[in-house]
Amino acid sequence: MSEQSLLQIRNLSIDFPSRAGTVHAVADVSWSVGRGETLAILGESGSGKSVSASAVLDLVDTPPAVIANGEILYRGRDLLKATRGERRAINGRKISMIFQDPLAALNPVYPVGWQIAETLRVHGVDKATAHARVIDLLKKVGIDDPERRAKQYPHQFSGGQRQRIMIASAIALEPELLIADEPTSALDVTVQAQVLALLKELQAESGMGIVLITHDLAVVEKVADRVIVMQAGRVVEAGTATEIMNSPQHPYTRRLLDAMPGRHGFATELSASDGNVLLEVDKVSRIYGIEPGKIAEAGPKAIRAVDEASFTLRGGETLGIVGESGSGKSTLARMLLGLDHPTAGTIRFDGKDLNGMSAADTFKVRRRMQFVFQDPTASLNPRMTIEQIVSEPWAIHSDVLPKREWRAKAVDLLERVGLKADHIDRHPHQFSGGQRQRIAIARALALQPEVIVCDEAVSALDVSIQAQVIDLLKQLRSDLGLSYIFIAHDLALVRDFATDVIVMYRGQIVEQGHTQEVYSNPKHDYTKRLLIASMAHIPKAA
Amino acid sequence: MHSSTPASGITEMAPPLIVPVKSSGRGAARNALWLLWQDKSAFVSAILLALVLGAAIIGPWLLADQARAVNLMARNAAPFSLSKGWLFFLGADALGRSLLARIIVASQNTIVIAGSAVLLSMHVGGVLGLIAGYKEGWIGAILLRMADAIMSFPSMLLAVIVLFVFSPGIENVIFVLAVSRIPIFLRTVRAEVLEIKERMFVTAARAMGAKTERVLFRHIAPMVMPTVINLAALEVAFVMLVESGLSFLGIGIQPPEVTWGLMVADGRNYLGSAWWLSFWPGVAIMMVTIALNLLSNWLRLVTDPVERWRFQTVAGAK
Amino acid sequence: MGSFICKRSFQSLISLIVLVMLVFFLARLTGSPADLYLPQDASAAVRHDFNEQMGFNDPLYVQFVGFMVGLLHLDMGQSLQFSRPALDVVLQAFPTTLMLAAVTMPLVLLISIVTGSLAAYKPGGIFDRLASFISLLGAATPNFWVAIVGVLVFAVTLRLLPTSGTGTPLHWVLPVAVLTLRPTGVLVQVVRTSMMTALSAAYIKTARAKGVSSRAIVFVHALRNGLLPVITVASDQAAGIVNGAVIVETVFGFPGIGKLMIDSVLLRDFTVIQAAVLVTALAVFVINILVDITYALVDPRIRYN
Amino acid sequence: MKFWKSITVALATSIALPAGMAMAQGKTSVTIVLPAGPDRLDPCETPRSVIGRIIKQNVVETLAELDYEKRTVLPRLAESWEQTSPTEWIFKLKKGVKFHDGAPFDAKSVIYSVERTVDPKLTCITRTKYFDGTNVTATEVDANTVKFTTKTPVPILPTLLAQMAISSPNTPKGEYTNKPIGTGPYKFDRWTQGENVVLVRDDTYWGAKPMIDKATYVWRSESSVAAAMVETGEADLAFTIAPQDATNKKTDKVYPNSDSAMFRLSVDVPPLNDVRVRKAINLAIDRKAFLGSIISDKAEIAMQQVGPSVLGFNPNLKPWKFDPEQAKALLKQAKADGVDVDREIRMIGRPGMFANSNEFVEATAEMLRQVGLKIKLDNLEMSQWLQMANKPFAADRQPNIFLTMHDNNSGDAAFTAFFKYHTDGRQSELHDPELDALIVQAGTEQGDKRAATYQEVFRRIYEDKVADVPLFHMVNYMRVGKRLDFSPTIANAVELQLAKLALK
Repeated sequence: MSEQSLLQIRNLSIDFPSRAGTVHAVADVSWSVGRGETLAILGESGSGKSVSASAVLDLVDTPPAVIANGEILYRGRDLLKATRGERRAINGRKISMIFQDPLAALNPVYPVGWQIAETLRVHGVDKATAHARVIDLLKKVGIDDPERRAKQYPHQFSGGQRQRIMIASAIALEPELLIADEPTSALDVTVQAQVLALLKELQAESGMGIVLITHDLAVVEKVADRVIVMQAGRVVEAGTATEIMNSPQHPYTRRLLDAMPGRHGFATELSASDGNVLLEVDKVSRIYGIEPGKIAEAGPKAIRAVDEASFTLRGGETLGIVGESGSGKSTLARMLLGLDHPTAGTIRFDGKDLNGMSAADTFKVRRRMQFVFQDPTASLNPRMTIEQIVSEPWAIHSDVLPKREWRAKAVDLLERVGLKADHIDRHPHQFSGGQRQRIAIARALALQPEVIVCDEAVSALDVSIQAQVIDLLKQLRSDLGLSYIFIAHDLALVRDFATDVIVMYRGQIVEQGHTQEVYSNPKHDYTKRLLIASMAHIPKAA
Repeated sequence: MHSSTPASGITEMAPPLIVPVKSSGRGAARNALWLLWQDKSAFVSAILLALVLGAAIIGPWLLADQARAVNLMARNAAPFSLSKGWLFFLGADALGRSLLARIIVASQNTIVIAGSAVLLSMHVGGVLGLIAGYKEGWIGAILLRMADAIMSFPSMLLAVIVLFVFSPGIENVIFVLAVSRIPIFLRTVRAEVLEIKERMFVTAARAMGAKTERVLFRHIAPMVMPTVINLAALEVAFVMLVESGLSFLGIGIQPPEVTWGLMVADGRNYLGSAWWLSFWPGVAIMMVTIALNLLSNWLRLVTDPVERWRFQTVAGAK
Repeated sequence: MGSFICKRSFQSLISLIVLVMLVFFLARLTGSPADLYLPQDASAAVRHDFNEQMGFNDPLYVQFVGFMVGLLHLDMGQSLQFSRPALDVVLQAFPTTLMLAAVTMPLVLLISIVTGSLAAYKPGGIFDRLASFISLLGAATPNFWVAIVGVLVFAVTLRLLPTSGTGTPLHWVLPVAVLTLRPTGVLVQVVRTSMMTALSAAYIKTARAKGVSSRAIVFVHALRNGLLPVITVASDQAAGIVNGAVIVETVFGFPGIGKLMIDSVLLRDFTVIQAAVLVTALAVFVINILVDITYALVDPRIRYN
Repeated sequence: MKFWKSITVALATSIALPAGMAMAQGKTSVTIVLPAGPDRLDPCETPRSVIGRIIKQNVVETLAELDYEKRTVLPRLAESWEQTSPTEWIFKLKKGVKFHDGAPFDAKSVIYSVERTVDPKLTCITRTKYFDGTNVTATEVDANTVKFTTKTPVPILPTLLAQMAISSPNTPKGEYTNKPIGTGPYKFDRWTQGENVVLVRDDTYWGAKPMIDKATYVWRSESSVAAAMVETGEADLAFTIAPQDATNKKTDKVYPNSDSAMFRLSVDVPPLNDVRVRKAINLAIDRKAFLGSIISDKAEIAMQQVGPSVLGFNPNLKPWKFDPEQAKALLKQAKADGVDVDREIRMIGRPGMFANSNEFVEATAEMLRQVGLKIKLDNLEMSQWLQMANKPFAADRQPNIFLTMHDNNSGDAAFTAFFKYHTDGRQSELHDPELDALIVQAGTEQGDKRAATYQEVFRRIYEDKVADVPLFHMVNYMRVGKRLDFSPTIANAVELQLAKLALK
């Protein structure tokens, strides 16, 4: 194998020295990839999976990092011994890379065509040829009207299109190896499938090797030939994709597999309809560009973010709202949180219309309905300590708890969500993503609410962490009798958590019902598509 | 508008999470000192500023008489000579007064003027900028147009007019300098707020029912602070120089009050014959400026919990 | 774009009117010009006649209405000191100031962008430290100090440059150098900070993965992204110069608008003050609009919003 | 990118251009640096030095001309004159003189100039300063003879007429002109606002042909820059430079500028109403120490408000000694008599009144503090200073020590005594009927009697009243370039006759 391998990493170690001691981001890691082969590097945030791959393209900054040991052999030649210029000549031409978040990874101020052409131009292709090639490439990755769209800017494309553009740029010079760092994590499930299919197709055409870095087992299952599993900078398991998926050896791999959403039964332990109606959403619409109350004037150009959505939430219920980007689920969430107001329709909480309420009443309702947002990094103020963050609800609703009790109560809450008391003086960045989300949940619990709205609360987390957080939410549900509105783009996620499900598509609710009914008997086309895209990888065995 | 929040997807490349610096044995002050020690240039800056501050507080009390004692015999005495006593080590001015004593005594007015003018414009401009950024409607528009109007009013002219209408006392100089610098803070803060207010934690605070004041001052203001502090550090220099420029035009602080700016401006008449008259106060202005900026850079890192780790990494590969 | 300019122009017009009113009343608060234009031993009758002739005996509102009516006809009144139309006086001085700004600002931008970017490329490196130090020195040096020392060194001692005045391009070297100093010092800091942010963005990694050279990464990829805050600060600096480089004009005998304005206040030449503020304010508004347009050119996300 | 390209090109061209500095004056042309530029160039404003030193006697001439050294009036455009009655004067004019525009110089043109100058539509300084209240009229006797009539006797009419420039009858009446047309040896060529004024020699001049054929006037307010310009050869003459810039004995020449500095005291406001306090102030100021340090060593200690070149100057007054001990003793005495010597006194200065005047007031304030007076120093800007200088004085004003500078370049004490010391004088703090009578009397006298009476006026003010604190008769430094052969005199306070410049 080593004979035909394109790229071979041997005993690579990368350290980050710090005052608190050296962190071994990558420790004695070896892997290789050959032509036409797809190697998946599986691991969670901080496992070092990206660092080793970034080192191939000289993207690891030294300092602060130190490449302590090892070799990176490209066609037998050690890249670590090559000059900067030699490595630049390989980057983009022989080995190229695509990244997780295509919006961030594309330069916002240059047209996408220019950016694709740049790859060609830096490696000596003349301008005219490059332009023609850009159009071909855009066509190839499935962008319509490439002549026109080449002149557009990244923000004018959807997430999936952007990743296609990234791919076009990466394959522009038909590299022998493509390193894809979480290429689909930021995309909707249906789009994920398309992008992965595109990569496979391109590989089949050109025979390039692919190194796929991912935390998502589903992705591994779909495209990988071989897999290495990394944990804390080390390779803990290696084998073919089938081997790993079906008979994982290392406990960590097993845990990962076990944490995959949708592997457990439906959330049937709770019967849905016994509670009283807490929240009633009645024909709520949000149309941008017109005045509230003048819905009749909405012309064809008006953007109907939410179109006549109706549903109810009862005490103890967990309502999953599923849909992809642009389906209107986030707008709906914003309206529930009072950050946006319906153009038409009413939202009633405990029988009272949220819209017609006095400021004081709205303020009171807020106490009973809390939320957890998608990105815990962003939703916690980085400059506040955990104590300040968890106590903030009491600071805002000043009559709930006297100030001297805040700290003790905050410690209680932290312990309740599985954190330690001595975490209280730290800042958010000192925690992992999962821990941060626990902090956000602790904050949501501070006012002892009845409803918690979770807006993509686990989407940004690694799979195993997702499972832990959902377990926590379940625990709290049974302990405190909470109701949830759980917004997600992945049907698999809500399957074993939500009692009821709403599927949204282009602003409308296309399907709604008890979870089990919707999953076993989807009626709307879109629901079916969504189910296929997100559930297909669930091993039959489960 | 044009936010360019760094992608969250590259967290893995960030330095690994580190145990917090804080340990119960070390007090907050000691901790701050320790962090200061980690940045040698900031440390030196802090010592220098402390010295200047000390001079500003006790200098006039200690040396007021020496700074005023006219001795026409020692007029423009050259520096680096101890024959007239240590006070004349930096030389003497056109009236034979000790430059060293005058620089020390002048530090009080200089710091009071520059400090209050910058603090004033920083606070007023900062708060208005917060409002202008957060409330984009007509309030924001009016604030911006007001800033435009002040900005397009030539600041020297404004200063001259105001100082003619009122007398060029210290308070009025401060007022004039502060007013003309408000737009800078307003615009800078506004631009930052436009970005920060879209962040999730602001949304979170609003969803919790936080009132506008709380969102602005508890959540947004601390985020803007580093930029404002850095700007303020540069503005201190600017204000000292404008103040000097006013003296150049003869409308700044009036003797017997003295500032570094006034000393530089007065000394310019002797640049050909006695360079030290305006050189030393000029050096004082430069040193304070550089020290403030180095310190503000340090402060920016140290007050940012996310950046504080930089002081914990081992420099280089020792 | 057209409607945007219209909207901005309208807003600017309002600011302009407010400004002009402000100047009118503020200027008159500084006292009467009669004493300045008459000999100290002039008799009361002479002084009365003077005020009568110049209209200073009229109530303030009458003077103001007269001023506004004149303004509509683009008549800013006669200058007291020059006995010529105030607007003529101002328009004669303004081109020099504009030229100063037009020569200085590109230079400032060029130096500070290159220096700031290179400093940001390796923060903490020797170049960065040196650039920071020198730029801060530049930002903290009194203008007139450099100006006079510049004359003494380059004109008197070295005889390389003329001391002052206008005429040949060489006459512009010292004034422009002096004028460049402070804005450059400030701008290097701004460029450095904003370039550091830009250089840590994800798309920089993409470019590196493509094999783009370091120079192109800094000056093509990062620079355009890091430019917005730079433009904001640079426009403030430009406005400062357009508003009159008083000190440089004074030292070098440059017949610009800054010195004219200060002299006019000293001589209570209200009409010239009014005309000068109006003209510079117009120029500053034009700069502001140009800045907004530049934003849109630099950042397509603004363009398409 | 194009933008950068064009900038680079522009820069490259400007550097590549030959070093064509302004040294390229022709052999017989000069460049003169003034401290300030003119605001207008009207012939009726020549008594103002910013205008006079450019055009007076160069472009426009006067009927008579002052000879400062001999304290007499010489004819210039007039051939001779005689006083035919107390209110009537006959002036004979030079024949064959032409204005630069070709108009003949004759009685009509003189009458026109007089009418234009005293026209109330213009606030010409010649009228407001010298002819206000005289009601002077000119009538033609014949083509070359003019009769001047005044309302009241004006014994010094020739002195006054030495201030009135005669300009071409084509100069518009009732409005200012910036294109002076006269009979002088130089024609006005052009004025570029903010930059320069250029005069060229008029080869048809009636008098002797001057050496210099072209003069360019520029202005720099920074003394060091003005001095540097002469040093580098960019200019030939810097009109005024600060004492500290006058470092080159070969080129830097001193001349009295007819300015006299003094502190006026508010003699009605306690404690300055006590003569002992006023004496103490005079004794406490070490005038000598300033000479050669802040003030030029060529300046003279003053005992009165007019200089030696003025008719009425009293040479017999003795300077005050510097005696702080005696000053303290006087203050102690006054205090014992219940005078509130501890009251805060405002010392009022004006930035740039003369070179280093800021330092001067600072140092003086310090000297007064040394003898125990409470001095608060205020530097006021021109307009505010004038408000304090002129009557009416504020009723509730603080006692003040007010720095003033008086220039009497007309050669006669009349312009000083009334204005500064008569009860009705606009800047007078005094109201002494005897002194008033004496001043009025002196004004009507002529010759030696006039001089003697004015001398008595100044003696009384100085010795009896101790009304103020005379300081110095000031001097200016002029830097004269190596090419020029010229020594300035007191006449150069208000004019600079190009014809008197000679090339080496």
